[in-house]
Amino acid sequence: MPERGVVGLIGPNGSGKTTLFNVVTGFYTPDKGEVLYRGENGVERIHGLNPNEVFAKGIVRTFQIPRLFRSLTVLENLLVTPQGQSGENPFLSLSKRRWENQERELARRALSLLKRFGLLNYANKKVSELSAAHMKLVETIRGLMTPAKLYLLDEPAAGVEAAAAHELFRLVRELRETEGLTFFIVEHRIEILTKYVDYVYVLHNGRLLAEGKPEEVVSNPKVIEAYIG
Amino acid sequence: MLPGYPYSILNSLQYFLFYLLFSVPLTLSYRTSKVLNFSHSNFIAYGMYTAIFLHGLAGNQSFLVAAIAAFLAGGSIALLNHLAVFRPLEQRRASPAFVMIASMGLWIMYNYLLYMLADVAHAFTMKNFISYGRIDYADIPDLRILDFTVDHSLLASLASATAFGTALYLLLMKTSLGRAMRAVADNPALAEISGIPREKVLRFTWFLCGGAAAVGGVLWTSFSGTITPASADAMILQVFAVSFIGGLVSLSRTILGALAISLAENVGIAALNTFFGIPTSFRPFITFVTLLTVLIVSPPLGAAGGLPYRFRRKVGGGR
Amino acid sequence: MSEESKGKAAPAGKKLSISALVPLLAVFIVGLLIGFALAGVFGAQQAAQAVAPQEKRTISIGFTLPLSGELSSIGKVWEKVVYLAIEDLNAEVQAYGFNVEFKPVILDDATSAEGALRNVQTFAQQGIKVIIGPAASSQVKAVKSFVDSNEIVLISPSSTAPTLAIPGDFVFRTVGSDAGQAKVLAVLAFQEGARKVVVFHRNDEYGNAFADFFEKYFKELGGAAVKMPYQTGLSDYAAEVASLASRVQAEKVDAVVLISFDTDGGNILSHAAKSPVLSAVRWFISEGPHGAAELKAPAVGEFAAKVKLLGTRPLFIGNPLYEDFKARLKSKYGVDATVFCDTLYDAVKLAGWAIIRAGSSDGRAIRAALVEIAKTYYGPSGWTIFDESGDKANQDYGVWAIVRTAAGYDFKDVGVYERGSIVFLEKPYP
Amino acid sequence: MIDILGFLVSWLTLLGIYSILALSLNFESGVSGVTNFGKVLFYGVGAYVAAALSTYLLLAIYGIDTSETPPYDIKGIIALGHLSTRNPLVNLGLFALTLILAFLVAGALGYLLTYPILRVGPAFVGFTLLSSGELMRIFLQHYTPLGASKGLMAIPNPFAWVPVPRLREALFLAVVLSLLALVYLVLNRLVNSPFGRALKAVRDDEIAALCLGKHVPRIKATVLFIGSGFSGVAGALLAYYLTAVNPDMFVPAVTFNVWAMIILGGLGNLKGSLVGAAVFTLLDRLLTFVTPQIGLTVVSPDYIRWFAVGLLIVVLIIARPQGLLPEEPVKTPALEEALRAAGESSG
Repeated sequence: MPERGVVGLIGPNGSGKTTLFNVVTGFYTPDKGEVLYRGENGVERIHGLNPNEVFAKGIVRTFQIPRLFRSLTVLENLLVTPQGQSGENPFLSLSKRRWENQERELARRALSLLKRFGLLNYANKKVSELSAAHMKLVETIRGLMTPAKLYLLDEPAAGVEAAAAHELFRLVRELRETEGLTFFIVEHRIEILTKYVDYVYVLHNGRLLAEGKPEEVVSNPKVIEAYIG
Repeated sequence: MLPGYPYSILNSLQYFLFYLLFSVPLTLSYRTSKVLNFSHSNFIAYGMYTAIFLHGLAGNQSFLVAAIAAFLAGGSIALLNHLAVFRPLEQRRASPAFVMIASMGLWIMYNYLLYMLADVAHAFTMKNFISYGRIDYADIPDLRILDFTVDHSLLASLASATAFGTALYLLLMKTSLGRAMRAVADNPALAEISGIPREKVLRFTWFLCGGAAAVGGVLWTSFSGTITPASADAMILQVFAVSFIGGLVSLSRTILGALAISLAENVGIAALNTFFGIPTSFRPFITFVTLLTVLIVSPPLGAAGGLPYRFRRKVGGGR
Repeated sequence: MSEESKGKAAPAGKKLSISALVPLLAVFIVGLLIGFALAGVFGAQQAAQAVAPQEKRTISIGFTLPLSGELSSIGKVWEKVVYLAIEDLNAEVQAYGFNVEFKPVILDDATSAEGALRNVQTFAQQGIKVIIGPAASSQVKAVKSFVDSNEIVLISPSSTAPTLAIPGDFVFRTVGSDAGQAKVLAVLAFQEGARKVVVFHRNDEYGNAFADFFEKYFKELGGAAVKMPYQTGLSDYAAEVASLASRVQAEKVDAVVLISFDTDGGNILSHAAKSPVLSAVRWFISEGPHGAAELKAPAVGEFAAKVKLLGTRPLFIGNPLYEDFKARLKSKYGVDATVFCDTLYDAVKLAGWAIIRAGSSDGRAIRAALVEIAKTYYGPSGWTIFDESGDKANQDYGVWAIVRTAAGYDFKDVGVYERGSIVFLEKPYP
Repeated sequence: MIDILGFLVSWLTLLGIYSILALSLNFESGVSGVTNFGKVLFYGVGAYVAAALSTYLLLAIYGIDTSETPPYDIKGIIALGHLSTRNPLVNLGLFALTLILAFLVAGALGYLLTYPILRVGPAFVGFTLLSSGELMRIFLQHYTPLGASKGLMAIPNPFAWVPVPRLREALFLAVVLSLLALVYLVLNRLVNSPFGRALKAVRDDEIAALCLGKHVPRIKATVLFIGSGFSGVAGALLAYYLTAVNPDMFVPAVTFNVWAMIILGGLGNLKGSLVGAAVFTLLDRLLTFVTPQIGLTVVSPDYIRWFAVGLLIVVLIIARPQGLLPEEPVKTPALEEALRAAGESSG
């Protein structure tokens, strides 16, 4: 999978898209085969790692149904993610001096991000009050607070009205350019997806059915057959 | 020869049947409603006391009457809990922890309500309802095979458990309602989409579970030497242990659990006592150890699964 | 746990419960404070009357009883006994010309240590100097340091733990310690021809201590005892009884000694009644199950006849005072005298007379008076004289059995312990 | 006349102990989402650590051979009675030592117990801990060196040497309250820090937290260590207050009582726990004053009280799940930053 690429993954229900994500992010250990990832220290096997270890490698995922920390505010949600916060050490957290500056700094970064996506006014709202689209957005932004390089987005456009969905994908492109991130997107709504991705894989019953440039893939008879049949 | 033979064997059979009647409903109610119902012991206790009040106040001698009354009582309590407490919480999408705590509150509430009822009954009749002797029902005979008598309570338990088991099997496997129950249990979201009347299924399940457990309680009154308002609570941890072994989802595993615990509690402790001189007073200890072992060695899966985290050396990665 | 605190429902819920909950709570507390004040007023009256002797003085005695919890079944009966005892006491003191009225202040401690301490402290704060109860030894231990340091006289009618036989404290017990009864039970069993027994006992302080003493004395007599504890507070004891049966077979013993309370004792006997093995050996029982309704069941009655079941209990048999007490309790309050009713009754009487004799509300004075009174007092439980550690020094023991009467099976005192042997007044079983 | 001062002393002491319990439970269950129905386990362990250590050591210090006269034996008890008033320093030293050890032992136990409870789902955590509590109780009933079913008594109160009983009680009360203050400050700091934020994140969605690189097992273990440690301290205080411990004091009902307190006060709000504990203990005390006036004998007041507790829990969960004092957002400098940013954008 190319770096700095936006890659799509499509396939009918139960074709194993989400399962693939779960394997990559360490929920399941693969029965056979292995997951390779090229991070800062070369190619390495990452399957069988625990989710938090996978994350440490620079892979962050989102969920079909956004998994935000519902009782926390948007700002707090963003602040949970950054790594190496000295304030998260139970002993250091006792003395405010040790983490106050870092905290302020992170807060500023989070706020600037929110501002950029026009969510600043929601900063102190509980996420449970947000609209579905906003939740998706927040979950994606939450990832940006981390040093992650590879994004696994699970149906980011599901349940989001078309306009917002396009907005989201435009954002993805933009991030790819500005932040140099890689995206791996599962999406049902092919019609939207294909406009933005450079490359598409098609899964069917757990195996790769087709791959290639979006326009080739959608015209591929096997794929059409898989979707209709 | 097995220690305590034949009583330990008979007792384990008896307990096995009881656990079937107590734990299978618990598992059923959890996997259908996703509510871990602490107040399950109330169904049992109120079953017992329906029988006791019928016997002590109305002079009822018939097991059948007591069982039917208890089934209705237990069932309606369960239904009431669902309508008044669990459904509102679910509609508010309260977290499982909250639902669990609510059921804990119900547990305490019903429990002490029962104590009060017993006190009032005592005040009126001067009979001791706080500790009530075994009830010998007129309509269930002792079965005599050769020189060996099968106790009537065992007989009744066999009949009831078999009836409940077959009925449940037929219900789940053959009827559309049963299929709906399974669907709701396996995948609530999908069931919702595919137009299964979830609320109807839930109500039915609750009523069934409450009723069955209560009938178990009635059987208990014909088996146990003394019944107190605390009788059900004293055994509820064992009942939960059985369901936990079943992972709260699998009915077959629950039945295995019932077998395991009933054997451990009767033959097991008798053996330990006779051969290793371990005090009989360790009986509850054994149950809990069994439970913890099962939870650690083979953590139950499904709805109640734990973190996707593996306590072991990392494979690959790092260096 | 978040959507509860927010979400659509919340504002409504907030208004609703703010307006409902907080005032409700407030009202409740206010109400309690009023009651609190009432108690204060009542206390004040008491103090005022204390200084003006010509009018009738009201003196409160505190009772912390197990009206709920493990011992609730006997606690209910005890409550009646208290009323009876207070009536008698008042009649008596007024007959002697004292213009005094005793008033019982009864609190429930739910058979819990913390509850007992809470009640005792409450009494202390109302200026009550003599407290009767609590029932269980574990509770007495929890309140001991408080009553000792605040010089409050505590009389427990039923705590028999030997670990509380401490000289010079403020804790008195109107019942003999387990040691005495264990000895009588051992003598009974041996005299009845038992040589090797299984002691099947509660695994709590009462059961363990009793079992140890029994073993000691039974060995001295030349017998052998196998101890077998069982867990208390279980829903049923069928499994325990099964293990007991197998143990009886394995050890080839000729008797079972059961040391239990009422509920568990009744349960165990009703299961044992079904077991041929256990019906083939003799049974000897402590005072715990005496009076339990479960033992009057036909099944148990037949079993008792089969195994010639005999029990011991603290009792001065053939004591007219006891018979009279029993009869009046039945006629006045419709309850049968269960275990420790007589000791409770005497505790009340002793307390009342000690207060009168001390003539002041000083703990030490009352304690001294109590010891003196007890030397000469004779009640349903016999002679109440205390030994140096404040326990009943002279405890008589009777032997009880379950016999068939016109109205079904019932308890009967059939023998008495005298100078190292059991004397039977009648043969309970053919 | 009613002895108001005595009432306050006895009430506040118990309130202090229960408040520590409620705070730690709220920290575990309200803030971090570990539904701990086994609170009494750590409470009891703390109590027994304090009881056993103080009695054995006191005897040993004065050269009494504990194998000859163990503290659970009548001779040992009488000896303890005499020794406990001899040397103030010894009493205080033992007190401090046992408090620390109670914290460590109970904490370590909590740390270990995270292993099973992480492997099972949320539905099981509560009952696993509950069963563990019962295990401890049955074990204690059989373990002779800890007095078995006799329990331990004559535990040397740190101020046993003070002649005036009222002063003695007051001093002990002061110790309890200062410990309560300490516990409150520590927990408050923990909750209002990035650590507290992480805890709440784990509570809300442990899977997501794990995927965002939070080491959930370690966090939960830490939480249980701290929470259990503090409940151990509470247990130790109880042991010194009653000067006697017994296995049957540590039944699940104790846990439910504390649960009721934190639910009334508000899950996730530490101040709420204090309020909850205050309300419950106060009502309990006042009821004992009022009951005799009512002269209620048909139904035991204790039953009514517990029934009310259950009802209160249910009603609160349905009508006002956030309790009297709702949960507050994590207070860190981030809040100020947010406000400033908002100000800039609007201005």
